Amino acid sequence: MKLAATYTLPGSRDKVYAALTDAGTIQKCIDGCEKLVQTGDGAYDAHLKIGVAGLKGSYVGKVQLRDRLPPESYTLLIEGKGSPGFVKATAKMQLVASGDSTKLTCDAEAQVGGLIAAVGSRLIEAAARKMMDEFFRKMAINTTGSA
Amino acid sequence: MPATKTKPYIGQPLKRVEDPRLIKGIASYVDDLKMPGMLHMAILRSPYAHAKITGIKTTTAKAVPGVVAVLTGADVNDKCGPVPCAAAMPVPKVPKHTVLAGDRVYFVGHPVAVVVAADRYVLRDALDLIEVDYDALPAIADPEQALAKDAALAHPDFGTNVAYTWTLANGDLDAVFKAADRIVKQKMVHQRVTPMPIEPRGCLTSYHAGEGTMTLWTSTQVPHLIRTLVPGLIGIPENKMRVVAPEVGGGFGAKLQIYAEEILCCHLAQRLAAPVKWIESRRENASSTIHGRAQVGYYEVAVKKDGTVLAIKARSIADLGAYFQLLTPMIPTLTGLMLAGCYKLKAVRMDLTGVYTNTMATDAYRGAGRPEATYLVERLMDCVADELGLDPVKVRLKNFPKPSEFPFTTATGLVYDSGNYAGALKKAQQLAKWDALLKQRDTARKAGKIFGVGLSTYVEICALGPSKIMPAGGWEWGCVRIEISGKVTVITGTTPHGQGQETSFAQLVGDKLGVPMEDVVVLRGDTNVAHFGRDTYGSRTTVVGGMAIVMCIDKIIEKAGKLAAHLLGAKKVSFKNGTFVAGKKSIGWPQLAGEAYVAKNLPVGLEPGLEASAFYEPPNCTFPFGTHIVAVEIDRDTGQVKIVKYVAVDDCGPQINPLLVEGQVQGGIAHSIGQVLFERTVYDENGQLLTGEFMDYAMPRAGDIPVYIMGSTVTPSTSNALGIKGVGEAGTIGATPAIANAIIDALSPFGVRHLDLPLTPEKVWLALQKGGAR
Amino acid sequence: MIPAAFDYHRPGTLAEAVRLLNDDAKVLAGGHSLIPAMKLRLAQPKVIIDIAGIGDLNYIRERAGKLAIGAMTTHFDIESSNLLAEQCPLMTELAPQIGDVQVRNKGTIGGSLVHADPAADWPAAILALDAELDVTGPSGGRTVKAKDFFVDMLQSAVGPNEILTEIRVPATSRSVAYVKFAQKASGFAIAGVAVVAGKLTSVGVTGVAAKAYRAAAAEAALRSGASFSDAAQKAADGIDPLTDIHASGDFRAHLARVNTLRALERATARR
Amino acid sequence: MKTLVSIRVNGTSHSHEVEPRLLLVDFLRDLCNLTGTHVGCETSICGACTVLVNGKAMKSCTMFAVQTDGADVTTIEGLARTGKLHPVQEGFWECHGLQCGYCTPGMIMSGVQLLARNPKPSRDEICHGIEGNLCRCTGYSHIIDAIHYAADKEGK
Repeated sequence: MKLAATYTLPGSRDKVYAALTDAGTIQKCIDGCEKLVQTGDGAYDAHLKIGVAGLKGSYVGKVQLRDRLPPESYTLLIEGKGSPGFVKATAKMQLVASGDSTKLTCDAEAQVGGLIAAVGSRLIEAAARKMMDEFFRKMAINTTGSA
Repeated sequence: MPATKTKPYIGQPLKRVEDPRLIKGIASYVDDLKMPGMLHMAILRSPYAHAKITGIKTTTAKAVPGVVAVLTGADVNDKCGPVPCAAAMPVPKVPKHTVLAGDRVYFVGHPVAVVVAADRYVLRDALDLIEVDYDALPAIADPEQALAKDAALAHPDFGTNVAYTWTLANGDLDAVFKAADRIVKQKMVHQRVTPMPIEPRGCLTSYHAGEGTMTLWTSTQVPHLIRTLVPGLIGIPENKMRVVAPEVGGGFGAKLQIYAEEILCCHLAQRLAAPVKWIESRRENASSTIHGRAQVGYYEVAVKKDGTVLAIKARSIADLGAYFQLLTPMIPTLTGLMLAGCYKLKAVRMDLTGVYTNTMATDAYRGAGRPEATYLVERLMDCVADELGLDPVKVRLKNFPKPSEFPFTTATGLVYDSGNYAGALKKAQQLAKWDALLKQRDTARKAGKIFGVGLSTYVEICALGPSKIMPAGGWEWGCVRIEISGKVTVITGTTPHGQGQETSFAQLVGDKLGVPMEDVVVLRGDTNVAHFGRDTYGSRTTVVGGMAIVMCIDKIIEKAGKLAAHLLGAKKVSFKNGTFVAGKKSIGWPQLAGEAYVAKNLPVGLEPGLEASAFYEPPNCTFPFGTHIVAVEIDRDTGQVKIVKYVAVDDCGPQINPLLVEGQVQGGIAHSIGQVLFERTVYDENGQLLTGEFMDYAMPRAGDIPVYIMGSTVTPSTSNALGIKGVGEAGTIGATPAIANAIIDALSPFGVRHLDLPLTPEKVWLALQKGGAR
Repeated sequence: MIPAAFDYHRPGTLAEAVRLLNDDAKVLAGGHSLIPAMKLRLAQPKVIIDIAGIGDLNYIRERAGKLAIGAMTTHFDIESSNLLAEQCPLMTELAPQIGDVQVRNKGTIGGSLVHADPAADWPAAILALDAELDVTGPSGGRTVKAKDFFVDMLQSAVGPNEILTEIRVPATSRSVAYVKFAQKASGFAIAGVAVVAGKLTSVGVTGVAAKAYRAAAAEAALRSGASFSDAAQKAADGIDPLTDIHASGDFRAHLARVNTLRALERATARR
Repeated sequence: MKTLVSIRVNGTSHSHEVEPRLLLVDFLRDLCNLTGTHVGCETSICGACTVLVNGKAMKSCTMFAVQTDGADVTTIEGLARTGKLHPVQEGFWECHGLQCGYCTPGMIMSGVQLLARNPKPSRDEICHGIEGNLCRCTGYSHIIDAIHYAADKEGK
């Protein structure tokens, strides 16, 4: 499953980049991120309770930031597994300054397995898109605050 | 004395003997069985198509109150298994099919750990508490892509996804192709489908430590094959193993198997000293019970301008899955065997490549390789007619062997026993009111409707089969006993599970022995009762099982004749309608049985008792055939197909019970309707199974079924004394190409010559769009 | 398939039910959306509030020119309601197209609506009819308009501590229709279109997008005098259609257009 | 936390302390020992688990036993209680409406429901009436015949 989207976040490229790669901010912006613990340079262990509406699953996973070229680009790797299955996603982020804001292009490729793949195929893409939109909506609120 | 019967049973559409218990809900399927102290088993399965297992933590699961055991591959794989494959095929590298995964998983649904508990609800909770760490590996799910140079490897150790190559070549193909006026080519995909019996699999095992005996009740078509193969896999002598197939809720080949769970369940009963039951969930059934079809083929036919078909060349790729089940690598070779269809060809060639993918194994699903053959041949016949501008009916008629040419040796080397293909075709045309149907098509098209007519003329191979062509014996065993009371007990080594042989065998025995059917009981499915057997698959039961019973009856009548002659004081007796007659004196079964068992007045040298058993070795397979004609109308805007006419004429020789024959054919057609219109097993590019529940795997419902016009012709087989041929798979074999051909005919005005199954509304709609429909 | 354990309550009154609700609790109506999710363990509520014991949630009655339907009314009760057949025939046309007999005998309109499955049938009609939905929570009741009810995929306007109690639909003429293209395996809608034809024709579409919607562009076209077929062409305008193994987004959008035209034609033929 | 559930099944009262998550089908099969009701798909699609709850056909795999506390449930075993087959059962026997028999109890219960509401169904109405039941053996044609047979028989 491929997901591509462009978001405009208020604030300079440096500010946005910093927010996007800050563990505390990431945790705040992921709905249902119960725990995010740094385990190394750009590596985190995460506890997530995510899903759609009443259908939420608990996942334990890893978040990694790779190929970091501040403030231009980075790659976000997310791996999570839980009883409903597993999620593995790679997202390439490109940041371009655009006036007072920063235009961010996200090219993600996600693989979903197990029960959620088997019974949720119809909903997964829409759910993933929704989560992504929600993440950047919250991120925008954050970068506004820090601009 | 029971009333003498006057009317023969054979040939009558009698209602079934087995039905009362089923319609009252008092039959016993495996999940209905309970034993004191019984434990339940559940399997944790891989969510990954391909991954390395880096750790399994079972402590939390083990700590759940009520959990008896949590075991992994390391605990059991050296104690039982592996899962056997009986196909006699040279395959260079075969993965060892351990009952639980070792350090790797190779398909979604691969068993990883097993939990045992007394309570099913507790068991399910514990399953969630096993923690497995996986490192995902690249997976391959598409058989054609599996052959690409840079493809991910299903089994990286093998260095290739190719499991084997196999070639069948007869006749001088190159010369025939050179001499042809035209070569008609078509690629076809036979999509992967899931058998989906409504009863999932399940088993119950009990080990008697004192006797050292193991009993396995399992929802299977093949208790005898299991008893042959499983004892060695669990360390029990063959003669201390009993396998029982209780009531079985549908098989369709999915239960012509020996599965890891059956082996594991036996092992656990012994290990835990308690009866253990396992019942498969539907999701497990979708992911970890065999799938069917899954071939991709590039086909070529060499033809003359007049429609004479000279030769067929096939290059096929068969998707075998990650492991071999009982017959996995052999099934696609059956496609090769039937490549000549019902036509006189000069040459055939099939180059088959079996490939491994990170998917569940494919194996024998209703028809097992033959529906693929009939589909490709019958689609090709339509392609030939299309390219040459000929009538598809005439093309077929031109290439049939005549009835006088039977036994007919095909280009693939099979010897067809008997046939009158043109006869069945003509009868189907009459029933379909062929000319009027074509006129209806013209009228409909003029009115702007999308309407098509199609047919298939099929032949199939049944009554498998002579032992020389079977992996482990193709004979069948039977036993008939006249009890001391005169009642008749029949034991068959076949294992019918819905086909109705408790009835048809009683009809056969009733007629042959001249006893009322009500006095006949047919036993099946228990290896302690039916000591030998090769079970039920390949439309073999009535033919080979029935012939074994006929042999028993002949033996009993011969013996009883001697006793009757002795008792009547005659030199010779004649036998008719259950009575032995010498002059004016006669004697019937109850008296004879009494004398035979009381044994005070037997002729010198005659053994007491009235029982006979027999092994029947079929000299050849049988080759039933027929013609199906279908008309469809397609909704222009939605691509929805509606079957508006369905005519089936099947020739399975003389019919013992026409009602049961009709049921088999209709059931088979329904599987075809599913396969043509919507059924498909979908793995995504990462090997995730997307059709894991009935919510996503579409099967026909009542509203999808047309009103059938059914007919038959009767061309007796020359392979057996009854002349019968078998009918369990005929519907599925004949129907798929007929329905597909009708749809392609409907789409032909839009430039469509072929579409791969299933012909879903979206696919049909897209084809219409491409063809310029508004 | 066995659900995870939960505590069970069967309150006798609405107030008690509301009091029992919290983030870990789920309301059980007919159970035909919730129980499958629980059996798959996609939903693992710790508490189940069975509202079948609340006596006054199962009714269909005429009130103030509208038809009031209790949230616990089953699909079958709606299907077989003479009152609805006469006064709001879209409801009785749609109901028998839901699931199957057994599902309709147990499943409720309220449960289906709150679950807000993007492929459920009722949302199309509820939107097309501009229904009003009464919701009760700890701070009392409120009325939600249909257009505000479907918030997102699987998410309705009913909060975690609220209960849907009543659905009110207007009386309409006979010029209504529901045309559905069903997912073959599950029977859910791939494209279900409900039309209430009149001076201001309304079109509700379900199954196509992440949530059911009013085909605003098509409705606007009709208002400005476009032909049915031209208006129907706009039935999926501005919509991001779902894609799955059963239908691509393009096909879903196409079917939305086809079924809009069919529903418009069928509805107006009944004038 | 267990709850006392009392259900009248085929005229006999069955009371058991059960977990609220116990499915009705498991109550019937495991606690009442009525194994004629089958489990086929577990997701409310196949209808093998169909029983009548207060006269209405429902899928017992998608109900908790607690939901039917106090209800009257009829299973396949309860149809021929007097020893005489129900006309729908008779129809299935006469018309070869079953093969493996696994879907049959559910299918029969749906047939009973259908005829209770519509004594003279057309072919289309029969198909609509059993659309919640899957059969993989018969291809449905004989099942449709069986329900027609029962309708004719009941009509007489």
